[in-house]
Amino acid sequence: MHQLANPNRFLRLGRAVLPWSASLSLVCIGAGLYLALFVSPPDYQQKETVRIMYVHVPSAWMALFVYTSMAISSALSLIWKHPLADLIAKASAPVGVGFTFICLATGSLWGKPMWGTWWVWDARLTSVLILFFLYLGYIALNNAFEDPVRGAKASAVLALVGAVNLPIIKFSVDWWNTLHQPASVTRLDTPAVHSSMLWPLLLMAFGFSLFYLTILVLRVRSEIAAAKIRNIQLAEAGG
Amino acid sequence: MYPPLSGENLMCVRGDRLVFNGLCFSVGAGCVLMLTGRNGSGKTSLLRLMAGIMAPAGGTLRYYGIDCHENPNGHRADIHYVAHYDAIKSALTVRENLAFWVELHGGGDVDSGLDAFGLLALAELPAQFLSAGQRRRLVLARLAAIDAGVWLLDEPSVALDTASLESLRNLIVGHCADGGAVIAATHSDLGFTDAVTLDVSHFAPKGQVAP
Amino acid sequence: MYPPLSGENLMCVRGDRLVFNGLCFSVGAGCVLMLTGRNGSGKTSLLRLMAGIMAPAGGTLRYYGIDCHENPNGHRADIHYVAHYDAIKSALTVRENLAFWVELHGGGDVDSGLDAFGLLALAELPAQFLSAGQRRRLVLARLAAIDAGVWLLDEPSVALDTASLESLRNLIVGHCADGGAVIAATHSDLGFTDAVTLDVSHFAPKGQVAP
Amino acid sequence: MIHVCSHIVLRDLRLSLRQGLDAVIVLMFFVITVTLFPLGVGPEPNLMIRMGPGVIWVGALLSTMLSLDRLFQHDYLDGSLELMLLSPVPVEAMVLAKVFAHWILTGLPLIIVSPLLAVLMNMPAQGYGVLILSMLLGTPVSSFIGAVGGALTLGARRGGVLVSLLVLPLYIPLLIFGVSAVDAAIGGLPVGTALLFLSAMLVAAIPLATWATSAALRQACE
Amino acid sequence: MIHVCSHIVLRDLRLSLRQGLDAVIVLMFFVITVTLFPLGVGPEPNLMIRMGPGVIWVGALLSTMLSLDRLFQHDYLDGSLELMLLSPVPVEAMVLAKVFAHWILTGLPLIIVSPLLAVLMNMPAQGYGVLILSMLLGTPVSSFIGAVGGALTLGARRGGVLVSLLVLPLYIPLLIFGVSAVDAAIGGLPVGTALLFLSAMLVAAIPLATWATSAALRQACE
Ligand code: HEM
Ligand SMILES: Nc1ncnc2c1ncn2[C@@H]1O[C@H](COP(=O)(O)OP(=O)(O)OP(=O)(O)O)[C@@H](O)[C@H]1O
Ligand SMILES: Nc1ncnc2c1ncn2[C@@H]1O[C@H](COP(=O)(O)OP(=O)(O)OP(=O)(O)O)[C@@H](O)[C@H]1O
Ligand SMILES: [Mg+2]
Ligand SMILES: [Mg+2]
Repeated sequence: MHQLANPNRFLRLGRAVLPWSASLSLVCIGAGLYLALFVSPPDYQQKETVRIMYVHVPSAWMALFVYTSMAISSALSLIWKHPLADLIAKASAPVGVGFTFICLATGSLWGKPMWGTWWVWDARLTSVLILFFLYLGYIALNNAFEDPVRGAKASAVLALVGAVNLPIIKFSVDWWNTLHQPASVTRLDTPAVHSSMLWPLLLMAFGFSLFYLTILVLRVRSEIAAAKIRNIQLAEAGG
Repeated sequence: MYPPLSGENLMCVRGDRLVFNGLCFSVGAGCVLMLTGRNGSGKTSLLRLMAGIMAPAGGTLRYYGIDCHENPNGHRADIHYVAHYDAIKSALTVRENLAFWVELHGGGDVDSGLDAFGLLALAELPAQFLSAGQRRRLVLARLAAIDAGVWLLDEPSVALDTASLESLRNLIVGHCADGGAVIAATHSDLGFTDAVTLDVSHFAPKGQVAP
Repeated sequence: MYPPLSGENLMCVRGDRLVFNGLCFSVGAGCVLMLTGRNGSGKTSLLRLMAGIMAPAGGTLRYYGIDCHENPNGHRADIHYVAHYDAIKSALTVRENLAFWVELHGGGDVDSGLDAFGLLALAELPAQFLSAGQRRRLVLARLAAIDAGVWLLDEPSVALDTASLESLRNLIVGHCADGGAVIAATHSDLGFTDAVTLDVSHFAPKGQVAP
Repeated sequence: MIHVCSHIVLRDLRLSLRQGLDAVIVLMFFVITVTLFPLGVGPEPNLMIRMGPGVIWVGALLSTMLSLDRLFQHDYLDGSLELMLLSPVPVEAMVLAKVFAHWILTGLPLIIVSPLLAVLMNMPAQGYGVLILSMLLGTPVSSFIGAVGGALTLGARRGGVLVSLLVLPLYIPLLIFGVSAVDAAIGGLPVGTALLFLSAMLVAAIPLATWATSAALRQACE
Repeated sequence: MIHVCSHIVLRDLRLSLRQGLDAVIVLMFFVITVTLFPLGVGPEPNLMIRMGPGVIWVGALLSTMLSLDRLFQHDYLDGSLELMLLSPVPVEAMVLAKVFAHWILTGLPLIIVSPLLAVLMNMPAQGYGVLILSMLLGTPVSSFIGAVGGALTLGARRGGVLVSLLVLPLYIPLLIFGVSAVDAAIGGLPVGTALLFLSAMLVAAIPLATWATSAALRQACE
């Protein structure tokens, strides 16, 4: 029980945040999709297929973002043994897998018309695939121990090791000459995308982030509940 | 003058359940402390805390008055932990098995270790051919071969025949005479009439059904 | 009227060394036979012979007068062998662990087995969380859950606290009262004053260095 | 008898389901090894088509092999196996039950995902049916052969690698016929003979492997 | 310190030599997996040349992976690991020693036989030097990465397969650069960059993997 002291504070916070994040994310994603599919102009060379971008790119960003937050909270849990950090990292993983998968799927859907093939083994694509495997490995390792505490610790180390992959994904397009196109929005200087394309993109990205937040709150909540139940059971089981 | 090992209201959590709480103890130089208590009361857990394998969930463990949390190494280097398991490599001979641990602790006397439990005759036998008690004796031989101040023994007498039990007893007596400290968890008494006993069961959290 | 289990000058060879030779024994219904002897004298080996796990290098083992070599199955089906090791799956709960063996022996009473060693409280706990003694109790629970005529116990009392030791003793007494036979190898006496004891060391080959 | 066997099967299934994403992990190994090859060899589509069936079959056999320790090793180490042999249940029945459980946990999932990998290897459409069929025949054989290897290497140190050493050569015929069947299907040739050989191997493996495994288990617990 | 480490290395070497030609078994696994491919894919010479480097590298990585249980698993199960952590020797030193021993027992033999397999795959002469060089750089990395995986999965269910799941993705870069180096050499292109990347990975792996492994080992013995 003593471990659950400050998760309780989280629960209170979560209860306050949840309705807002949930509704807002729906609104953003809805608006973003609308702008993306009906308002924004088709690309002069990519034609309508460019609309895939509005799902592909934000999910790609999320794939990276979620892993980053997962790695950070893993570090926190290892250094300060903060029980909440474990739960957050654990709760993030499935979301990350989801976004990574969407990124891969939309990417290869896009690749068919653009590159004439579903899949090419270039640096960007491969590194994202590795990210996908890393997420899966994290989840597998986290569930591989009877003792949940050990699972959390072990997978935290894995998350940190895997963080090496993030810069590779991000800069693969610059380091190697790949089919995949380099960053045009997330550049340090001004974005090289017209605002009519930029807005839906950002809306989607924002909506996805809020979605992530929502799922996070929900899952951490259920994790805490599960921990409570486990404690009660063990206490009943006695010495 | 601080005791070699002492603990102030130690708390132990295994998995995520509380095993014992508020446990205090102190073992002076030349003393034997017997840990008793029903199965699952936390003797092994306590020994693992003392060995510094697990960190206590609460309370402090002191080695000659210094908090072990502050310098884990000083305290580790001076400890022998004899566990339920025997870290024996069946591919190596009896001597090689012991010799490795001696090397790892930076020196010691292999032969006297083997001799202390009458293993010299078996020294060149691959450890896989040892019987339960012979294995146990090989584990205990570390005590005689490598000198450390604090001995943590988890049911050391298991599978020992009367002769070996006698030599173990002598070893402990000798160690105490040299000002060492011994903490042994056991169900069958080892026959140290003057030893202090600590019943771990007393520190079980309140209102827990006995298993 | 034949004894449940008897052997005529049994010989045992482990690896390539002779462990014992010309060993004769006989356990009548309702009797307890204690195997003693120094480490490595061959108690475990003898029990494994009796269980039919190893074939004797010489001599014959008889189950109710019939040579076990002729019908191994009849004799196997009626035996409990409690070894040094515990065949416990840490992923399964305590109850599931016991239940599996019950099923395998075609029936028995799981609950009474757990109850006999006060494990009902732990029944739903994954076995991995058990302490050394709790594991041992789970192994012994088989004796109470599944009924077999002949019990072969290899140091059954290891790691048991006094309470569990008492229940083991009662179990054995009850078993003997029902006309069962018990053969136990042990170093610490289980307190059966009327039990026959057999010192395996006597049958060690002549002129062998004591290990 | 059947009743008891079902209990052994259930226990193995439960054990591995308890053990988290057990079957899933083998699957992932399958997927990863197969994806390794395009990475290694370089992904020209036509080259991939040529390699596809071979790589998928090799991956399947390797992952079956990796999962063999689940069969007897654990039960041997913690002594369960010895007690099972002491139980009234005949060894052969036990072996059949355990191999069956192993196949459910390994072979079946492999069969289910192999079409996806075939897509990844952009295999022509006419190949799929035969691929699945050949694996339906082949994976049980690989489980049986694996059982023999696993039982023989009990108690041997380095079991894991030794098993693969014993088992892989025996897998070669499986590989050859499995692949040739799929290749034939892709090439529009008759697939009958190859599948026939696979079925023959299955029929032969069941009694032979059961006997050999039982014998090996008895020895291991001497 | 060095002295003690040498003792750990010696012990591991002795253990595996006692345990029946341990290294040899891994080696044979390597050879068999590599030879499986011509069987699976069908041995057209030009196809083989294309596949050669990739298959050899994949085989090497798979056999390294299979041999990982030797690293910590046994010591963990029999409690040696715990006692080692209790000993005055710092964990990091122990990890380095054990990884080094593992490389001597696995990486080195692989490097030695790989030219033979290259012949089998009729690789052009100019490839050999770079193949060996790339493996000299790559195999230690794979041992280090493997150490992390092995340590993390101590006490986990299905350790064996789980390790591969964790380790193989991290092997992918190794594979890509290793193969591209050899391919470049065969094609007569400059091999500098690929080898540079491999060396960079080695430099990065040593501290990172040592830290991660030590942390994981400490956790395992909590
Ligand atoms: C499965 C295949 C693909 C994967 C795994 C993938 C992965 C990624 C990733 C990880 C990002 C984020 C990069 C960053 O944050 O800087 C990204 C961005 C992007 N991808 Fe893809 N991609 C794939 C296919 C494609 C295809 C076929 C196209 C179109 C030709 C494409 C166009 C883009 C664009 C325009 C961006 C935004 C770059 C920026 O502005 O930052 N991607 N992709
Ligand atoms: N696998 C083996 N190969 C060769 N010799 C063995 C093997 N196992 C045991 N031995 C030898 O057989 C002898 C008898 O072993 P056993 O385990 O039966 O002794 P024990 O009476 O049970 O001893 P303990 O009281 O220590 O359990 C021992 O001296 C041992 O060295
Ligand atoms: N890995 C674990 N996870 C959770 N709980 C555990 C774990 N190991 C042990 N326990 C619990 O901790 C308690 C103490 O275990 P411990 O082994 O210290 O008891 P013990 O006093 O040594 O018992 P015994 O006399 O049987 O050896 C037991 O009730 C056990 O259920
Ligand atoms: Mg204990
Ligand atoms: Mg014995």
